[in-house]
Amino acid sequence: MDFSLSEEQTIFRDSVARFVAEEYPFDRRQALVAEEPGYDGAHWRRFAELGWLAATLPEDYGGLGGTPVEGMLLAEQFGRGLVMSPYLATVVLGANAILHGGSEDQKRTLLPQVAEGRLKLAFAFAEPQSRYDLNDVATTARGEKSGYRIDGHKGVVFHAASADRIVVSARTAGDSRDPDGISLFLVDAKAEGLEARHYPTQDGGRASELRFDGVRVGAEDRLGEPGTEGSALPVIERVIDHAIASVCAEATGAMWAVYEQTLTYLKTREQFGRTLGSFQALQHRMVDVYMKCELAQSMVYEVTLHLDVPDAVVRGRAAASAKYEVGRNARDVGQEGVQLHGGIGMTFDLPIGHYLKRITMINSSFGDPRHQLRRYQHLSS
Amino acid sequence: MDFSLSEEQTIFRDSVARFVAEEYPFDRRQALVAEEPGYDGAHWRRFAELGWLAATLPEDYGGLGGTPVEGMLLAEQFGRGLVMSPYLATVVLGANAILHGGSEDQKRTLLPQVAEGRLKLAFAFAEPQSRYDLNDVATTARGEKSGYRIDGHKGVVFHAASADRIVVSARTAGDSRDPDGISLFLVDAKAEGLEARHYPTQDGGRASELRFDGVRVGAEDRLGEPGTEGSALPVIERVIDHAIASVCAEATGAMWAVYEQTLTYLKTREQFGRTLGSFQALQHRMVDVYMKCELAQSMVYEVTLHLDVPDAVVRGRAAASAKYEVGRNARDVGQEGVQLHGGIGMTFDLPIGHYLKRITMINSSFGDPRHQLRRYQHLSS
Amino acid sequence: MEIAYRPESEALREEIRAFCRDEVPEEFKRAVRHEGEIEGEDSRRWLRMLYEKGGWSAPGWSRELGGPGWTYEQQYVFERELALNDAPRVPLFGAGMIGPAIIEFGSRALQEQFLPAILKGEILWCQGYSEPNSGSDLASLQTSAVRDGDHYVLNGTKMWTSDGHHADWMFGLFRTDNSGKKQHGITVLLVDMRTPGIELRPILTFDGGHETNQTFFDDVRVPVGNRLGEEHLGWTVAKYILGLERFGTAEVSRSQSSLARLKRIARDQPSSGGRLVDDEDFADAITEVELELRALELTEQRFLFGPGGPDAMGAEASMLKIRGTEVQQRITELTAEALGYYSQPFVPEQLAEGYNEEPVGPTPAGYAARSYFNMRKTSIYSGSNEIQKNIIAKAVLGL
Amino acid sequence: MEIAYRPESEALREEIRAFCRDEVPEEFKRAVRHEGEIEGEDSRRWLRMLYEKGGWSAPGWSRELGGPGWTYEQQYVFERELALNDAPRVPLFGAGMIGPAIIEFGSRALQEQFLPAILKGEILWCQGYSEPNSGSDLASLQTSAVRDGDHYVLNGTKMWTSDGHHADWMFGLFRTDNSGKKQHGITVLLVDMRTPGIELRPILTFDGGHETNQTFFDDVRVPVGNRLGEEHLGWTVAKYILGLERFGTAEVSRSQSSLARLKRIARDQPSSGGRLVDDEDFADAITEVELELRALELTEQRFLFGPGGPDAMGAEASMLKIRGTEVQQRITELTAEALGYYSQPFVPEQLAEGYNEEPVGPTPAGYAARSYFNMRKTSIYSGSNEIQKNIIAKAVLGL
Repeated sequence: MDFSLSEEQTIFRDSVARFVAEEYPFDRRQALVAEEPGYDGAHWRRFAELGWLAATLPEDYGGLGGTPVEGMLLAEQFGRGLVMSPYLATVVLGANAILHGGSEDQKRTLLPQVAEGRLKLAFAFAEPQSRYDLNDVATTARGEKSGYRIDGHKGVVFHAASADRIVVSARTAGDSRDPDGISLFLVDAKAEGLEARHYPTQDGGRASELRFDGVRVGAEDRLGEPGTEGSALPVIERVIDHAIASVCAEATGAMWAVYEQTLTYLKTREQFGRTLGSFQALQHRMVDVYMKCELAQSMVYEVTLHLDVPDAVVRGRAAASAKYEVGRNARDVGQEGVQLHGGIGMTFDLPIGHYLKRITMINSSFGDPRHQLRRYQHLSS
Repeated sequence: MDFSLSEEQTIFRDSVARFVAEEYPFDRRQALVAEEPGYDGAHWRRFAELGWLAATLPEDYGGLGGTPVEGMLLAEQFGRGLVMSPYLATVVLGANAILHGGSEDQKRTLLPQVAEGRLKLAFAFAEPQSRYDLNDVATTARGEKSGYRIDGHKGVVFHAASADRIVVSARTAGDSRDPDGISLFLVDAKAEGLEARHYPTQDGGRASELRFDGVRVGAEDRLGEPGTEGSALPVIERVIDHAIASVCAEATGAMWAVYEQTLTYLKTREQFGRTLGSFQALQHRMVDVYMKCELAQSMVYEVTLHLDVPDAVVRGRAAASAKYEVGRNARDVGQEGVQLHGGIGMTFDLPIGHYLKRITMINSSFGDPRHQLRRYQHLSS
Repeated sequence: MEIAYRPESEALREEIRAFCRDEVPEEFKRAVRHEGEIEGEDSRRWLRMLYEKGGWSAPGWSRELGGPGWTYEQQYVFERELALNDAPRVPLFGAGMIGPAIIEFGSRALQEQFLPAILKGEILWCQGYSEPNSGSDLASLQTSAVRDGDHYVLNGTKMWTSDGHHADWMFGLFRTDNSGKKQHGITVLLVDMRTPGIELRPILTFDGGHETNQTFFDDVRVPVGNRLGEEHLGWTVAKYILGLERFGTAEVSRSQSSLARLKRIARDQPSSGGRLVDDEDFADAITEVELELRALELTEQRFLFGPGGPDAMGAEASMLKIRGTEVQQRITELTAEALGYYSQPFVPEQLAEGYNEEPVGPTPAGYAARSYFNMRKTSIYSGSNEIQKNIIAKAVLGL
Repeated sequence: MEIAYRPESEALREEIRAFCRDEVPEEFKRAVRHEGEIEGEDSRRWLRMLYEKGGWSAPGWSRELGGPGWTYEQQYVFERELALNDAPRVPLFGAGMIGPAIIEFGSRALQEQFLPAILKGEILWCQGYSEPNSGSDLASLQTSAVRDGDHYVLNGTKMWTSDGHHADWMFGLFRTDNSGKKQHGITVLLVDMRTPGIELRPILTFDGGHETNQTFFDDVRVPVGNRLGEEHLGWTVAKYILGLERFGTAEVSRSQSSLARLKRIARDQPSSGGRLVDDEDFADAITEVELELRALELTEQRFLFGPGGPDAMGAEASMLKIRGTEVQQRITELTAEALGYYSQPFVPEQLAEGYNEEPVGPTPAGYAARSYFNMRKTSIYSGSNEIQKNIIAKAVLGL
């Protein structure tokens, strides 16, 4: 049992931290998210050059073969700096969908492009009626002579406006909540019949409503080897567990930032002739904040270190429990950060409220704490 | 809208408070509950003389015709003083079963005896498998030529050892969870075939397991006018709502006592050269205790002032919501009382832990907070 | 003991319901249903409407002053029925706060100048209390008013000037003497917001809204006649104003409306192939807050209509503020949660009338998360909940 | 990063499991399964058994000292597997606390007198720290030790002498000097509990149990040679002892066992015509505490086996104590709740072997509520959770 980072991992983490501190100060961040596309293209190229996009991809497909720990370190620092980018959409969601669901050929063709920063992706899996149920897919892909015709509505698709290609879940068989019969397709973002409504999200991110009206794709655009049609649900679940690990790490980074900024505020702000931090009631609440950060940190390890286990139930339990625990604690910490800052914590110009917004959006992504509690129970019974 | 007590009510409350302070100090209480029967027979006679047993009974049946408010005031003071007696079993449970379920003749015969302190009752409604479901009655009463034969097991029957007669729910028809088919019977405590196992409860109270093995009762021992056989569930629900009102008031009395005793302790106990009450973290927690007492107090009014409304759903919602809110807040207050006292709060010789025990036993009587939440939902849908 | 309203309150209740149904403009109700507020010209229009109903713009005022002369219970019913029927709030700063203070402390001239205008809703007010370095510790304020002949000259800056960008007048606390105890040397002045030297900088809240401002005073000249009460003794006036708020501190009826909307949303939202409201754990969360709210409602009623009536209420009001804001926050948080992914889009413009792009998600997507974020302010403003606990600890518990 | 145990720990784990299965007496396991503890002669017997396994009675001791020479991870696994397999705890006061202190601070004579006896489990110890007027503020203690030739003469009283009624020896803190700072002038003495002038008064806890005592000292003479460390500098020894507790502060594995029992009870208990465990809200409550416990377990592991190992852990240990006791309390509370009405009977004797009256309710009825009540002590003893928060605020947060 050993919970220390290796030297390489420490160096990697520190280099990400340096980027965030130097290239992504809060005012720059606010300027970027206020304009389209919500991030700096030059940053994205830097991510590629520094190997961050490749970090968690296998060497066979142009990656650097890192472990999930590297992904965790990256996301934690992104969380600390409230970094908004298509990283989650492209590398965590899109690339993992190809990696775990694609054919050998698809992987060899597409993943190196992701690693090099030449291909951006989005993952369209949720629908207006599906809430957090991954098996709830009403979008259909009907087989035609040379491919498929896709019809349906995908909701709140992260960073679809930046994506070159979109991985779309659609039903090739079964009823709308059937675990079987779901397939994944690669759809060109400019495909005919695909109508997009892009919008910003509460936290300065980007998402889209995508309506597919007879969008045509070829047979080769279905992810996976021949004969795997209709069996994509386990792939989707695996991809979403990767996303859960990533946003849990991100949320925990945000929590530590809230903790540090609030602690600094308490140590410097004076009221009634004393620093706020000298008031015992606030001290004890700040101790609760600290403890919640540590608990969340532990659960980030839980999901990260179980991400590659072969048993999907073990992985799913780790992911569900982490998302639940991190979500609850992050919410509390985000709220306390605002509260302990007092009025100034409510302002748009201070980062603290923006952490709460990001934390809240993370909680409502990939299954909220309630959903994860239920999922954990189902996987345990 | 007026939440003031009348002058008579104020006098009544003060006289109960005086009795508790003078006749039932904590060490006397501890001595009484340590021995059988767990209370002082002389006190019981005083209750009768002072008109407390008669207070809430109608004048037609030997009572003083008071409102539920009088019952509330009595129970609150009993809660403050941790008074253990057969009051709940006899007057709240037993007498209300007769009042709301009995025939005119039964009421005229029995209730005056209760009012005068000559008859003690118990109410045997719960069974090992029933948990808090009042409709879950497996005990059977089979009709025989001149009466009924009762067989079954009633669990945790309060103060059955003191009772002269026991009101027993038993099924004259239907399956064990059927709302219909339940009747109430008056059984002599010394009836043949009735085997009792008496024991103390955690809080110094008394209860019993009662096993009915072919206990014979006459047709006239079934509560109610002729032709009402099998329709006792609404009566049982009404009786239990009276019990809920009573124990909610009692719990709230206990909460205020915990509040006052803890506050006194914080104001006098010194650590680190200061009174505990000067530590802000403890001040804020004590404020939470105060607020919970006030919220519970309000919900005691809720159930009390709705106890006699004709609509059983309105009454039931008030009872369920009060039992839920009082239960949760009482638990918190009881636990905080012990915690804020520190080590001394753990001792048998201080009242504070005994309040927590009484509160806990109240919570597991007549449906715990979870059960009441569910019940409230069902009654609201 | 009587839990029901008196007949005259019941009668008023019917009257207000009818008013809300028939007379309150749809666009006002629409704003409220989106967990929003009306402001600026709409507030003036709303006050005028209320005034014309018989002085409803000043619900606590006697008939002699032009108010409706309601009992406390009727005032309670009035506030409550407006909220329950999606009508806007009655702006508090005028008839609820500075009006009574002018009646109590104002010169004849100030009374003649302001009281009729307040009653008719011709003036929108803002409050000049907090400063960048005096938040919870209000008495440490430093914006100065230096006497210069018939004027005070103001310099400094006020924070959290809510609705300052719509206000005609400010009532503010200014430092006229720094030599004594900090509560001494504070003076209340009524300041015309168009006076030269006043500058407002909007303070956006992190949800993206603009409700409050920072106000800068640069040699702002205020006539001495605009002083309310004695020079240096403004703390007395401030405390008087603070003690006025009796009804609605707990926001019970606003929360009841929000809760009803939450329930509707939970019925509309899909979940597990059914409806969200049928998920037992979400239903439990709703019921829990519903029961918390009921306990709070009764507690407010007990405090208001117990022995001694509303005037007997002291620091108990702090409890209503604490619990009331906790309940509000919980309801808005659950509302955002109910929407799942559709709490995420930031498209507030789709709530506006005449919006004709394709909407994103169901209607509440336009306000749910923003309202949750915005409501975080409630446990901070008007004396943070921590300060309220200090007050209770001292005044009720004697600690 | 590696979340799995090392091979030598896995091997030990198997060995301990087998030991628990095959060698730990059934009556010991029975007590643990009823959320109880063994005591007195049973503790001696248990220590002897552990000693004979190869020094397991002193799991932290090196081979040279006669201990098992385990790595930290193995010590962790040992504590854990005992708990998970219903074996009793290893009494802490001897080999875990005073033993190492004697090694660090004791004279050669004390080491020879006590270390082998501690290792073999021949001595049961109690602690003499708290006093009636020094609870959280331990350093304010006043029980005096006055030098008289070759002896100290003790007068005063100690509170919360846990297991004092079974103990052979006490290690206690006594006041030898009152002139300086309160941390100065404290001296550690080892006191034979049979010395004349010592009197014990049982302190019953409100659940009805007897675990602790008040100890009165009336001219109790203790040889100077029984002093541990320097005169007046006993605070250093006390802090050393406090820092020794590395494993099990959070009681994670004990809670895991209790949680497993709770789940079984919830499966056995009837509810709504089915089983309690199928009530979604009760199941949720169980799952919530299960996940809290998992987060706590991992946090303990991160603290113990992160950079620097267990020796790097400082005030973080306070967090483990706070959260650990909260989880324990929650589990026992839910266990009582699970029983419904059958949490009420007070019939502890029905747990005893050979009880042959008709039992009341299911077996856990004998202990569930008592265990809930008893567990309230955990957030109070060993430095209340409030004191632990003060420690974290100062040492970790720098407030």
